[in-house]
Amino acid sequence: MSLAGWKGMDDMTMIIEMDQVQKYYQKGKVTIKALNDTTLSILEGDVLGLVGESGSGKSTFGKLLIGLEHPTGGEILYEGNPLWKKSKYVRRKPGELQTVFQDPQSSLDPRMTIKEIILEPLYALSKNERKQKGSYDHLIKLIKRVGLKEEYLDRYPHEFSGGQRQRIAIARALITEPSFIILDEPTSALDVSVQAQVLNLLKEIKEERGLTYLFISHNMSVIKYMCSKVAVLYKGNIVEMGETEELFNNPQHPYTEILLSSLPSLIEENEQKMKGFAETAQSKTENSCIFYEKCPKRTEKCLVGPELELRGKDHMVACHY
Amino acid sequence: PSDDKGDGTETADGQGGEKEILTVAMTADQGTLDPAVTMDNSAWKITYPAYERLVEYDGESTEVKPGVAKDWNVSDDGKKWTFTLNEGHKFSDGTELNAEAVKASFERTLAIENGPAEVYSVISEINVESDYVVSFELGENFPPFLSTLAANYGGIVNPKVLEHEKDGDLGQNYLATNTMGSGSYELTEWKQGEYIKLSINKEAKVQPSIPEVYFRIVADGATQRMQLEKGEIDIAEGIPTEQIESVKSMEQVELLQKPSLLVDYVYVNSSKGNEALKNPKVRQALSYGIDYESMINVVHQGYATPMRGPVPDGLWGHNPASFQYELDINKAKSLLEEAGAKDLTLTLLYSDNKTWWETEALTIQANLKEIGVDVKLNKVAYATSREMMEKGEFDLSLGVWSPDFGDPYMFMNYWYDSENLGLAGNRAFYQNEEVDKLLRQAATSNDQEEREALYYEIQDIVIEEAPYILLFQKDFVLPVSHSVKGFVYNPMLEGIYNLAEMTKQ
Amino acid sequence: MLEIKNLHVNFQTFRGTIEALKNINLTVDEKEVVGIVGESGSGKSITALSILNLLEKNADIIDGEISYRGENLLTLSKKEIQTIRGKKIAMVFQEPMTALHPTMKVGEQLSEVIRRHRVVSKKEAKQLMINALKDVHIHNPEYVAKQYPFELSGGMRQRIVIALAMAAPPDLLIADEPTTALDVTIQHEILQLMKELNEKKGTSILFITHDLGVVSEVCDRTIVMYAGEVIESGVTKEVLYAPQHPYTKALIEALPDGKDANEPLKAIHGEVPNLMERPAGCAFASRCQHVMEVCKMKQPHLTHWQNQHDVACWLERDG
Amino acid sequence: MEVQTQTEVQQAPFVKRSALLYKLKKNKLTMVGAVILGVIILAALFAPLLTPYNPNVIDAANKFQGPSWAHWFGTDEVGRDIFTRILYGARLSLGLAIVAIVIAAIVGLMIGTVSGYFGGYIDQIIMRTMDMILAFPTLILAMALAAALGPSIQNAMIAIAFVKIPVYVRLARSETLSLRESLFVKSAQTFGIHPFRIIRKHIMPNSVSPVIIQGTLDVGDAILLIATLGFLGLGAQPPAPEWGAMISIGWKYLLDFWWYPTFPCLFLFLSAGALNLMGDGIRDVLDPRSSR
Amino acid sequence: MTKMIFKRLLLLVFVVFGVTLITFILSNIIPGDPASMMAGQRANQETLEQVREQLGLDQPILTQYANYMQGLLTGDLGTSIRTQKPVLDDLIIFFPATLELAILAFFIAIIIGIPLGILAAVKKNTFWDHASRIFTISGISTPVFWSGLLVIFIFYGVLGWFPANGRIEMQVNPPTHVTGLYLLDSLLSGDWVAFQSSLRHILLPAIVLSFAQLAIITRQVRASMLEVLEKEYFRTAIANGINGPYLLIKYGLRNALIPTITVIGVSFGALLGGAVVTETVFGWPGMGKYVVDSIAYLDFPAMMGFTVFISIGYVLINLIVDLSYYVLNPQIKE
Ligand SMILES: Nc1ncnc2c1ncn2[C@@H]1O[C@H](COP(=O)(O)OP(=O)(O)OP(=O)(O)O)[C@@H](O)[C@H]1O
Ligand SMILES: Nc1ncnc2c1ncn2[C@@H]1O[C@H](COP(=O)(O)OP(=O)(O)OP(=O)(O)O)[C@@H](O)[C@H]1O
Ligand SMILES: [Mg+2]
Ligand SMILES: [Mg+2]
Ligand code: NI
Repeated sequence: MSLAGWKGMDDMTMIIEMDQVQKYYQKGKVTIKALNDTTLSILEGDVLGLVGESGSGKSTFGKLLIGLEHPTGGEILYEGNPLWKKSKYVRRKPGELQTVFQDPQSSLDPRMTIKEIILEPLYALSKNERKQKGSYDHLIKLIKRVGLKEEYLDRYPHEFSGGQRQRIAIARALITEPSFIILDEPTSALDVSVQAQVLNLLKEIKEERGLTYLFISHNMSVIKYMCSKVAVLYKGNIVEMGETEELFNNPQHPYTEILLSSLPSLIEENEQKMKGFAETAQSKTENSCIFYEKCPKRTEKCLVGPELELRGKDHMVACHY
Repeated sequence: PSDDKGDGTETADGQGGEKEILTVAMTADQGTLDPAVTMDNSAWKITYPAYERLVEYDGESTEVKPGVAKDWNVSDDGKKWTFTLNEGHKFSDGTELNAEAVKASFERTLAIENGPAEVYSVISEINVESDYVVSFELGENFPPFLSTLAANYGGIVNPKVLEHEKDGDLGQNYLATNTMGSGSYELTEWKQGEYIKLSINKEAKVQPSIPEVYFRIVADGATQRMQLEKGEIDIAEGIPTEQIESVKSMEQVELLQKPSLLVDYVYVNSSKGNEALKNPKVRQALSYGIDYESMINVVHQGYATPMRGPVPDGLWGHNPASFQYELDINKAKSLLEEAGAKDLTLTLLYSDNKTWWETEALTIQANLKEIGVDVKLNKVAYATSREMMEKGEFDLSLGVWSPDFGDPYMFMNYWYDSENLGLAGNRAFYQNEEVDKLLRQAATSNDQEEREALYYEIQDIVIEEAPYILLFQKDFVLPVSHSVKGFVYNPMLEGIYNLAEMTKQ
Repeated sequence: MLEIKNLHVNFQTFRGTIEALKNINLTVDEKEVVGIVGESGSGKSITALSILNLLEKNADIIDGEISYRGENLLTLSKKEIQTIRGKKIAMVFQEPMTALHPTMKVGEQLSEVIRRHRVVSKKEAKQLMINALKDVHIHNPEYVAKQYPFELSGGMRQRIVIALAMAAPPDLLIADEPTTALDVTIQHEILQLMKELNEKKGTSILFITHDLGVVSEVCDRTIVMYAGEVIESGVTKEVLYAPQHPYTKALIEALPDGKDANEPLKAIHGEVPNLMERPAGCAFASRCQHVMEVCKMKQPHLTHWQNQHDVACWLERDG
Repeated sequence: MEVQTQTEVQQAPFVKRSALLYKLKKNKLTMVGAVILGVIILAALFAPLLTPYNPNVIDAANKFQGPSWAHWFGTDEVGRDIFTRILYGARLSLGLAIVAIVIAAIVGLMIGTVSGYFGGYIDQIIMRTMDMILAFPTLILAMALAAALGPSIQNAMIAIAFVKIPVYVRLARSETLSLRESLFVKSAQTFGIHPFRIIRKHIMPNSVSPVIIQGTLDVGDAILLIATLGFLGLGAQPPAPEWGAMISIGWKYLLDFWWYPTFPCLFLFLSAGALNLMGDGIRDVLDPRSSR
Repeated sequence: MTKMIFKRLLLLVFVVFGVTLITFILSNIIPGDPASMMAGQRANQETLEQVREQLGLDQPILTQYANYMQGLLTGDLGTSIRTQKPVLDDLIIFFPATLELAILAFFIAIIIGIPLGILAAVKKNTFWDHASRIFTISGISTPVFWSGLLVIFIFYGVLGWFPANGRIEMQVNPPTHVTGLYLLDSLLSGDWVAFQSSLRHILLPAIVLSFAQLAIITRQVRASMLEVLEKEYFRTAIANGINGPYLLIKYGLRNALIPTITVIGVSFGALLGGAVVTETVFGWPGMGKYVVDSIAYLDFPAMMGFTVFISIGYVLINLIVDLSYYVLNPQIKE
């Protein structure tokens, strides 16, 4: 496989490079391939959107980057250095890489107040930095920006609504002023207004400080709005990736097409337009295309899986058609 | 099996009422039962009726009477003892008890080299004169020898014990949990931690009337009391004196009370302890400082007898005319002053080995405070206290003493001879050359009258010198059911039952 | 079928009393799908939880009535309400990870709930459980049934929570943001499933979401909540395409759909009022673009505007 | 965001602490427990004012007196006033036991969380060592300690704390094993927080509940242990008044002089109960969910 | 999992080795000379020397230890100084009695303690909660000698329902020896009389012994249950119509069990060696008394043998406890 298209821009530094990364879960005799031979890179300043079916390995992808799971195979480089050395995670400079977890409730310590929770990541930093970033003004400003209020600071997580907890998690990720943030469905629990607020905030910060995001979401409009590049995952495999514009306007993979068409939107009434999966499922074989089972366009040829290949500028697709 | 109807009183392990069974409650299980090994008085209650000895204590007295031996004589120099045996004594397996068996038994004891061997270390040779005549050659004159033969370790063991020998242990392992004697009873069942059962030895010369005797282990005194009241047990050994009052009120129970030879005393460390204690005046002052009367009341609810000299009442050699210290605070104070012992602080060592020691220690502390002596209590684990006694690391220490055989030697020579410093007996670390000389003289004479006179003389000296505070002779108190008859208490055989002569109604 | 009248819920905290719900009135009719939308923290989940009497311990229902088919749920005994839970009224919880028993296999959890509500043997329950998993588009249901929640992705857990709630199937399904973690294709399938349930089995659905797209897809009627109050309600089409309350309007404008990526989204400026000290007038007044004097003084009540469309706003409107 | 140098935000804000106090006060049962314990402690402190007797002076003439106006709880086998001895004994028994258990619980909590959190060799070594401590007969350990450190009350306390540690280690560890897998701990790890801070801030507060419960239950046991050690010469030497010793000497007299063991038992029960109430209360207060 | 069990069993050797070594050293620190205990009340210097030599106490301590370990490898625990019998024989006699008592006591404690704990949690701060608190606290804070004696007084002395002492009626033959546990053995051999008799004997001591454990179990279950009752998934279960015992046990107790099982494991081991007082009060022929006597006597071989037994017991029990963690919370990794 060639990465030519993605490596093309020499003038930009690569934050993440993944080469043939796999993550398998072994359970008894069954192996779950949560992530299969994934190769991609994230450039500094990119906002890479990760979309895909539920259970397709998006969160796993993020977990590998922050050291919560170690890869079964392959190599991940962070700014040119391997992230994993012999299944030991090499921590980057503290506070540089932050995450917003998909599951905000359980990622908040139930016995800490919101203030303690938000300030917690600072304890990985030097004392000086902690003083600066943990100053009261700074904190207040931050929580206001994510739409929280000062009086919430002394409350405990269980006293909040789902959306409020999500915002706490976001504030916590932002407090160290990281350069790379993994956002796992950061706005799924937010109402549109707060979502707008948070998305604006993320965008602003990115602009201000040239941040890089890995943005996991299933909301295509949000992806379209936020991301510069998009990768589509299906059952642990990247089936398509490219610049956002290009991908949205010219989806090549049948799964991407279905994804884009099933977007419920109240702007266009698009019920009828929606493209569906194949009427009948066909069980796939060892070598077949990963999407063979449900692909509306499958043919004989698809019984031998396609490779990810370059189609047009920076646009890669794994499909024979 | 008893009936299990659960209808109340009789369902509990009730065999107390039954005629054929005597049940004795004892507080602890036994260790080894091998007469050649055990030095533990409490084991004797099992072994004593299971074995016979050449001579036996006579009824309630500490003198001996013929046992297996029908008569005996001693050479003039006291070094050769010759015994003529009764015929017809048989071990439980039918083997005859003859001179060979006696020789084998004592030689076994000596070979095992344990505590009992030490008692018999004077024996240099044992000879079989004829089938029923056996003689002992002693290394030196040892008048109490006869007395030692009546003790438990004089029990004659079936020579067949060697059939049970393992790894050259001379059958020790087997005899630890079995009996092989010619006594009226033999051990037929031992449930560790629960009970020991004796049944009649069919071969025994004297056939007793109670077919089965159970020694049950009931550690808790209060439980024994309840069981006694319900008639579940016939004899309760473990009821502490504080609870005795309540037993008195039980109708079906008789309370035996006799002075025992168990002496309770305080060792005053006369050479290794506090400097001041080296002065006899200080020691006398301490003896004057104790309120003996109230001590007996507080510690034993009155079930004890004041002492008169170191040899207790009931043993020959006891001198009823001896001087006994009594509480005299002024005298004590002036003695202390004379000795120049001001602000004296002494440690009092004791352990939890005897339940009443705590009270005793507290009382002594309070008593001596009155005469201006500060007593620091030092309670330690029993094993530790033994080590400290051996090394003399104390000022005062509580202790009890009881004789193994019926001779004042047990008290006088052990307590006062400077050869026996430490655990061996002279626990006051008392050294007096004259006393040593007299003691040794008394120990080698075969003339009992002469010996008694010598012991009287020595007693006067040591009472004056006061290396021990002689507190009291504990009474032997035993609740026995009215249904049990014929029990005779011998002070030398405390805790041992003359089962062969006892009956039950 | 379900009627909430005048519901007030307070939370006692040591800082003071939080008035989380104030004067909530809403109805769900037989076979109806009602959507609740509103800002995060506006009391949507609290409303749902009060229906099943599952509020946190520090909550007080100080006033109001929740009647289900004529029975007031708030006065039922513990036993009586338990016969309603799951069987008559079921609920999909907002946060799927914490809503599942962490140390029990998901299949087991699901079969047990099925057995609670249908008279079936263990074996049948297992089959039903597999089918239910298939219904919510879990690939390889036999396998997933044997997994623990922590081994599943967020979306999978959420679908299991949905399957749990639909096990009975209930007469009324309260779905609290049931599709937040689902990708669009599966979301679509799940919504279809719910619609089917609604159409075939006549299950009414109270659908809590903030995704206006979803609302437009499935809901017959929509209720908009703000700061613990209902501020607008009506037929979905009307509410979404002809919103009357400034807050509803602002919500719709905040959507990123089709927005230019270079332009900031139109978030509503300002913040939700402190629920401990509610303002005297309209709760939205401080953020409203059309604020008037009266808004700050007096609270507007939900008043009928036109065919089933109610609004709580002082603004003049035609019709 | 621009950075301002400002005073750092306080980690344990005043509000939080006063909230705890508030909750403690609102928890009636805790207050009941605190009052009972407080009364016992005050009575112990002011014992000389409350009773005319000396706890150690014996009065043989008055032994085994039943409860009366002169002797509220009767007298013991050498005529000392039991009420007086209970009051004076509280200083020793209750004080020592509580301190020993607090030490054991804190040390156990620390070791257990560290062991559970790091796992691997550290865990194996620590846990096998704990197995060893557990397997020792307490008596041997106490006797040896007495010999090695010399007999004193402090050493008795150390001995008790020492033998009690493994329980807390195991308890804390068992909770830690689960907590270690929880997302909030994992997220703290991703921040790069130092493991000891994670243990201190996230693991400990969340695993402390069973430790507190066990601790409040252990105090009674510790009081009796002190007595056992006393008998072996380690710890308080007679005639120092001490509850455990009073009970274990007095129990033999239960049938005849019931008051002797019963009143010390009653006080043991009261203190254990009060501590337990407080323990439950503290557990409640530490749990942010139980806001009332 | 198997690998882990195997590893732990290997470590068992290490633990036993460590425990024996430390016991050995400690018991040598303790002042007191076993020879002086054995040689009789009034042993003189000479006899002491002799006995010391006999016991091998005159050798350097490390040699003594090496000898001991050598014996241990062949299953020889040495000969008790006090009882003069092989330690292994003694322990085999006393161990089953203690084990039986401990197991039954635990059974009782668990059967009563767990439901009581759940009840107290569910009915927090109500009459039931307070009643269970008073009951359990009085259980743990009344020393066994006090409660034991009282129980004997009432049930034996006054009512006469149960025997006061022993393991089985003296006239009843103990059941055929299989496990050494009378209750089990008599059931196995169908010996109804022996079963009844031993049940009547064991009941009182087991109940008294269970008091302390009962309190711990109840309080721990209550505390952990309170935590679980607040969890979201518990609420979900209720909302889904789960109720009754199934809810409380499968959803509640199961997740509240880890700390409870932990204390059970620790105290079960402690019980095996620590039931001394109960055994004394009820004249139960178990190991506790044997050990305390041995310690008082400085009977090294007996102390060591006991320690070996107990440490093996501890390691095995705690191994089971540790394994239960993985079952109770599958998320815990090895
Ligand atoms: N236990 C509690 N104690 C105190 N306040 C609480 C508690 N639970 C919820 N609240 C408050 O009640 C308000 C309403 O919460 P609710 O969960 O209903 O919001 P929601 O509309 O569901 O929001 P979201 O869309 O974010 O889930 C919030 O402001 C929240 O902070
Ligand atoms: N600890 C684990 N053990 C076994 N399988 C796991 C584990 N964690 C995740 N998986 C499996 O890995 C796959 C990918 O999970 P992941 O959480 O990455 O999905 P996702 O793309 O984030 O989905 P969603 O959008 O639903 O959150 C799933 O099939 C899941 O079952
Ligand atoms: Mg995910
Ligand atoms: Mg909500
Ligand atoms: Ni290529």
